[in-house]
Amino acid sequence: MTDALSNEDDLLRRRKRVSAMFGVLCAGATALCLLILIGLLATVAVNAFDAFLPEQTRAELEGKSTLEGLGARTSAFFSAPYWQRGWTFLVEGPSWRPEKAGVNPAIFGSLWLIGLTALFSVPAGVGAAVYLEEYAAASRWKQLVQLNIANLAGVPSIVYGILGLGIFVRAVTLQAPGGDYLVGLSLGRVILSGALTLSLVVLPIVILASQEALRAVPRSIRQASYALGATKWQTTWRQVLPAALPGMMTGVILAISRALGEAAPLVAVGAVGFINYTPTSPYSRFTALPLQIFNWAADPKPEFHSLASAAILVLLAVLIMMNAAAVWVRYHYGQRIRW
Amino acid sequence: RPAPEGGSDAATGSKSGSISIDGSSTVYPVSMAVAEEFSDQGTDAEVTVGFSGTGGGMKQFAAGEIDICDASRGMKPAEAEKCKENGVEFIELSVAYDGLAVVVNPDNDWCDELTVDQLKQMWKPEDPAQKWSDINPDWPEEDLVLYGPGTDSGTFDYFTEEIVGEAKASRSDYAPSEDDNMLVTGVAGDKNALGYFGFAYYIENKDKLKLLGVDGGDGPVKPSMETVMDNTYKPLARPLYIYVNTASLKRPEVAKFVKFYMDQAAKLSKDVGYVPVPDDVAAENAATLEAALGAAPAKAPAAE
Amino acid sequence: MSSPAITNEPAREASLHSGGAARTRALYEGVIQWVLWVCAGVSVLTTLGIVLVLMVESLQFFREVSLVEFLTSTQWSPTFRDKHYGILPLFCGTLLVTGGAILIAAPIGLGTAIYLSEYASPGVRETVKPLLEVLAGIPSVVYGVVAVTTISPIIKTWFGAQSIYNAASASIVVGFMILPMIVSLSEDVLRSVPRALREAAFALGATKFDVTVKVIVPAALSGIVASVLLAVSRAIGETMAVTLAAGAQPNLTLNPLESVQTMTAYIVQISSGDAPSGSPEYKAIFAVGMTLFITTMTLNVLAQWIIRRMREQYE
Amino acid sequence: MSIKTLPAEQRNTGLKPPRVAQSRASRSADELAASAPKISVSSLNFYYGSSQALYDINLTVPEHCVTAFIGPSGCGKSTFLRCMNRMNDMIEGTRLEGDILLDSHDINAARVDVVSLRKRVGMVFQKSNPFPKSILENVVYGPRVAGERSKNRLMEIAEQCLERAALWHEVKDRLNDSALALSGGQQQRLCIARALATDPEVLLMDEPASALDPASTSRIEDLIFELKDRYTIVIVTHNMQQAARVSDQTAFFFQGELVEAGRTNELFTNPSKKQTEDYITGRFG
Amino acid sequence: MSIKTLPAEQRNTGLKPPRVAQSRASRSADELAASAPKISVSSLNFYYGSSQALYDINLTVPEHCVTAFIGPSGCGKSTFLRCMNRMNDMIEGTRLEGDILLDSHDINAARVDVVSLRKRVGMVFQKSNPFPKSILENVVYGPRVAGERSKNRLMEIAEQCLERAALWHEVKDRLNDSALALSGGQQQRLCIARALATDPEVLLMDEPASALDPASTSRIEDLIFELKDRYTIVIVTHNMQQAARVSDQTAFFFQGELVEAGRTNELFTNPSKKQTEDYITGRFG
Ligand SMILES: Nc1ncnc2c1ncn2[C@@H]1O[C@H](COP(=O)(O)OP(=O)(O)OP(=O)(O)O)[C@@H](O)[C@H]1O
Ligand SMILES: Nc1ncnc2c1ncn2[C@@H]1O[C@H](COP(=O)(O)OP(=O)(O)OP(=O)(O)O)[C@@H](O)[C@H]1O
Ligand SMILES: [Mg+2]
Ligand SMILES: [Mg+2]
Ligand SMILES: O=P([O-])([O-])[O-]
Repeated sequence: MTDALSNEDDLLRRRKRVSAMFGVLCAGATALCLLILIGLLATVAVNAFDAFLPEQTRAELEGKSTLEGLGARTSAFFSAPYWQRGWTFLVEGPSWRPEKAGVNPAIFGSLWLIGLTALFSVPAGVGAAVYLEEYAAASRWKQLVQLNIANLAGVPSIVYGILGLGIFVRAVTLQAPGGDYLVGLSLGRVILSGALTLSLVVLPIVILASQEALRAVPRSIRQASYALGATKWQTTWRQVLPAALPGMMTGVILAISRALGEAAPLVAVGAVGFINYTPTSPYSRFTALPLQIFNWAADPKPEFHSLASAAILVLLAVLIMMNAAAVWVRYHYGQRIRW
Repeated sequence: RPAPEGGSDAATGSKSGSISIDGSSTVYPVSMAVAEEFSDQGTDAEVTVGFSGTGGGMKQFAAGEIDICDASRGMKPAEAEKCKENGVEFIELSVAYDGLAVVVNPDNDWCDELTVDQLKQMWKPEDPAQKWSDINPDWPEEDLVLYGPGTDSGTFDYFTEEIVGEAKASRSDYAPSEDDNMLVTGVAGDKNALGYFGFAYYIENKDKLKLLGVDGGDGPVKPSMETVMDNTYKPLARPLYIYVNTASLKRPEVAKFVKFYMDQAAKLSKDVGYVPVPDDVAAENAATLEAALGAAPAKAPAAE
Repeated sequence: MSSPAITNEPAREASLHSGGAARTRALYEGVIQWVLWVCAGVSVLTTLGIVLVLMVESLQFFREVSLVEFLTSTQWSPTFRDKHYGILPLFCGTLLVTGGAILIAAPIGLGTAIYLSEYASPGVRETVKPLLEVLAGIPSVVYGVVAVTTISPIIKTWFGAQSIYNAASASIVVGFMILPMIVSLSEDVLRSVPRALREAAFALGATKFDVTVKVIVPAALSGIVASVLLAVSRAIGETMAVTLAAGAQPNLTLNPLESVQTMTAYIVQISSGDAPSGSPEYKAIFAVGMTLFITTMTLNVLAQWIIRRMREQYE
Repeated sequence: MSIKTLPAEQRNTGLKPPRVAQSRASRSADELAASAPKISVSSLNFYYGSSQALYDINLTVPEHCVTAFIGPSGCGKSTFLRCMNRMNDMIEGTRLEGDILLDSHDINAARVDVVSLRKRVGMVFQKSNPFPKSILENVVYGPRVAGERSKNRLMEIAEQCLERAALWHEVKDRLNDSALALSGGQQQRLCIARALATDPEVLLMDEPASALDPASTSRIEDLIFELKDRYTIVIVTHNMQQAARVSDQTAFFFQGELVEAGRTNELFTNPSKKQTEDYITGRFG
Repeated sequence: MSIKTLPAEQRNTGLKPPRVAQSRASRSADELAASAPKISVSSLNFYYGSSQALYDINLTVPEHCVTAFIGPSGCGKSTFLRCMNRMNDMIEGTRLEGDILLDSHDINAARVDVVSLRKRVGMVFQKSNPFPKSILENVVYGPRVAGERSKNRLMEIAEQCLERAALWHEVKDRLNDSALALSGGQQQRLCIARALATDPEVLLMDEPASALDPASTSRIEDLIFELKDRYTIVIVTHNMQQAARVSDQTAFFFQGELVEAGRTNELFTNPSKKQTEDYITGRFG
């Protein structure tokens, strides 16, 4: 028998090499992901940097290479005008003058949208997932619903936009034998319509992620609860849902991210580009950050391209703040449960 | 059936103290600039400007959901029909011209101008030129790499109409993009490339592109504010329009806004990179508007 | 020994099914079940709505264009004068972009998920995962621009792509975009595999590779497949990045270096473009949408069948 | 090895003489016969999918008695136990034939409320399955879902039940720690405490002492004795001495069949079936 | 209740007289002393986060002997066992001080490869943990990851190990069924078979017979006896008779401390510490 723990046969050495290589590959994949992220963020940040440069610095930079301009940029960065412009960017509305344009209505529009979207889609999504995983008996019907949901995830968001236009913004008249029926909410081109439409877009993500999280809860936990005289709902509410919470949070995070970055369906349900007031209720007309970004990015003027990058940073900041809460929940609960 | 759509009309479009504009993304910058200046004048009206495309805007306009529709082309008969069906009456005002620039890579040292016919050879659907040398034997025998806007844009329609002679008649083996900045990137990155897009995109990327003169029969002319305005840059300058619902026009804030639009259009369209309409067109606009405003109050009861 | 736990109990229910308490409880549970059922019903209603919208309009489309042409013609040019309505080029475009994106994102995403769940320390995991989720929130126009300005030139010089718009660069950026979906969801399911299973495998002298590949991943398979499916769906549904990166030229090709148009890109192009509603090219978006819907449905049926066959349920 | 011959009894009586002397009396034959049947099972067949796990079981579980199930591993004890509170409902593809009456009500009838049933018929599982929550949360879960709100009352219940399950002094300082950080035996006792807290009429215990040391085992056995005046208890055990010590009635299962059931004393001293005899004397397999 | 006084020994010897007569000889004191130390532990302290679970443990596990760990529930037996193949590495926040030498190599040294270590030091867990795969897959998992490809060889190993774990005849017709559809005791035996299949030098068994009926228990004990000529075995058990029957050396743990370790015969007949005596005679707690 072998005497030293490090003395090993060839096969074992090979297996360990495979394992080590596998670890390196996985770590490499992670590094690659991070690299992509950093690359993207850096690109955006660098582009955004020029957004707030004062007129005169801009003029100075004309025709200089990046390196030459570094000094001027740095000094501009540490001067008050740069930050004043940064502030006006946050509190002003859109403008055709790049030095004046801001994202205030877009920020509020987006906040309203994702707030309401989360409000609609999370309970509905988790509810549907609970129904499918805990309540519905295995049946054709369940299979059908399941298939349905997986399918919905693949429907392009613009189609939801068309649907939202039909049933939330307007209403469709259905001709039936007993008379004509008006199907839809006729809400008009308002935030609420947008949020409802986005809710439909992200619902499959919430449902599917929640289902997986529920499935991962060991059956013995449910058995233990039932055996203690808990009802189905008590078992679900007190044991299964808390245990599945971290996984569900992932779904919620991804859903919010998606809702925040989505533009196409919003255009369809009537989001606008310019709005001269800050939306104050779900019944306001609205614009949203991604729309602003798209529009600026497509503008001929390069100054607007920097503004688009700055708006992306704002969007990411909003996203990160929204995610922080969810991440905290996931971390907090994820820590405690190690089956 | 218009009934439900009319219902939403009440919810948004006709709300007192609000003006809603939607439609062409090409006209959007002008309308937005006007709206912004208008707001800065101190008004309570809530103004919104969207950019869901000329087609999308027309759909809403015909349904009476918006007050003003931006358009990068004239209204189509089918759309006019829809308006009529829904009892939407309107006036058409042309607010600016968009010169289409034909550009090549700055490294292209053989080509400085093209005739309409040569352009047609390049872009026609049947048997188009494949090499630069197919156009002019003196030019290099290099692939002709073409860039153009998305095939569902007003620019595409206009270009094909003027160059090939029929809207949407175009070769299809070119690289289309929905974002004109991408076209700039494309032409700027390929020596053998040629592309066309809005003049404003050329202005902002002068150093990366080479502008070609177009010979519409009276010798080659390069697009510029002047050549477009005095109508010497032919035929690639297209008019941009706004359509105003006459029923909306009876609302004071809309009337005020449209008047303001006409006053400011010249200055602001220039600022955002388009060309102001010539004086005679401006006068025509004024007359149309005047007539509509005069008629509006009388028409009002009928429209409701 | 008297027990307070017992003496304070209310009178026991006489039989198993009578008694007010049980009835109230059953009612309460019933209401909850009903509410949950409604939640699940929302998705069904949505589908119904979508199918209805797509059906009604595509029926009109097919009144003008024959189904045979739609399915067999190799040209898609509704926005040109010479109109052809062959879905194949768009279908191929979607296939190319989505397939490529998955080929890129699935291995990288899974590798990352495995690294985070099996190798990384909790600190690393809890930092990296939310960071990567930021990728999901970057609006797709950014990806589109990056594709055209950064990735395309590389592909052009290395692989000799003709156009700066090509399916490959679209695949790559869409791949990046769906990474967080695969990483986050897979990592969750990997980590919820009970520790006892890991211990069992390690105690048998398995290497981390053996444990991961032969125990953890199979046990988490259904969740992993679900995450990949969700990512595929996102890739299929993604539009803006694709329109910018792949161009908007419907080519019947499986060469990733060529420019293509996807089904969704066409839908966006038309629905935010110039075409007046009622024109055949406008109605075509519904036929395309229908095709897309049927395609994803087929894919999903297939995937569910696979999951059912391969699933390992712990406990 | 002297320990080998140290009889189990001796150890136990040595432990707590007074208690044992008072309560360690199993029911007499008369008492057993007089006991009302709490659960009666007739012609029970049970299937996992296509494979049958129980064959035509007929058994009466008398009230206020301890019934022990013994038999070789895999013979169907757990399966049978799980039938009695319909836990097998949760396993897909199972099928049950025959009747199980609790206080003469069929528990498998359509309109039976399983929640009430399981409240009345508690269970301790073979593999301990604590919730991934704190120790305290685990114990008070039953009362809590039954509607108990008062913090004091819950604490009281927790202390009492943990005390009875012989776990209190080990965990009293760490009630808020995760139950998953307990040792195997501690988890098992926690699960017993948790079941006690719901105060069921019938308590099904699947090898409640399998992971326990003799002292804890003995405490659990004492508990069973203590409880049987008020509860009806069914216990699965592999330890025949334990069956002999705690139960009034013993049922011997073999390959899915109930070979023999009867008063514990009789079954052990005078089994009527050859199989039983072989099993209890170890001349088996 | 006559059974109560039926000594466990008697049952067992009754079962398979020839085998027992041959092999059921525990090592003599001399033999034990002569055995090379397979594992030596010195000054071991172990912490779960801030709470210490093991205090200054010093113990030698002699080669080709069976060492039994006994002690009340929660005293640290499993924790100690898990230290010996570094299973505790997997629990976050644990910390170990002191040395554990396997064949005089420190297993906690930086360059030690845990895979090789665990291959050499196999383990059967307290709570059975079969993979959610088929029975066959479970058993052959170890050999398979170790590189064994041949189907025949794997089948052979599976049969042999299942046979030894006394499970073969129960599962031979359903080798491709899920291991999770086995009864509790069957799962436990499956886990034993699975551990045997990797053919380790040291086998750590945490209550391998807790869910087993006497017959299976006895088969497992036979197995342990049979194995000890080739392996070194450490077994945690709550059953003192079992410890006495199978082990050569016994270690008694109490509240995280190793109170006493020594030749099994001696420890049981003549414990040197009061605590040990109290525990083994049941005068404890
Ligand atoms: N993961 C853990 N985290 C924190 N404390 C733990 C953990 N596992 C065990 N403990 C504690 O460490 C002590 C020793 O536990 P261990 O599992 O070693 O006991 P044991 O002797 O095996 O008991 P048993 O016979 O009940 O299995 C116990 O007090 C237990 O509560
Ligand atoms: N979920 C299941 N699916 C299919 N067969 C099962 C399932 N659970 C148990 N069985 C089988 O049914 C039979 C009876 O199992 P059961 O768990 O009732 O045994 P048991 O008497 O409790 O044994 P043990 O003492 O080992 O726990 C066994 O052959 C077992 O393999
Ligand atoms: Mg069992
Ligand atoms: Mg233990
Ligand atoms: O948005 P357009 O209609 O001008 O292309």
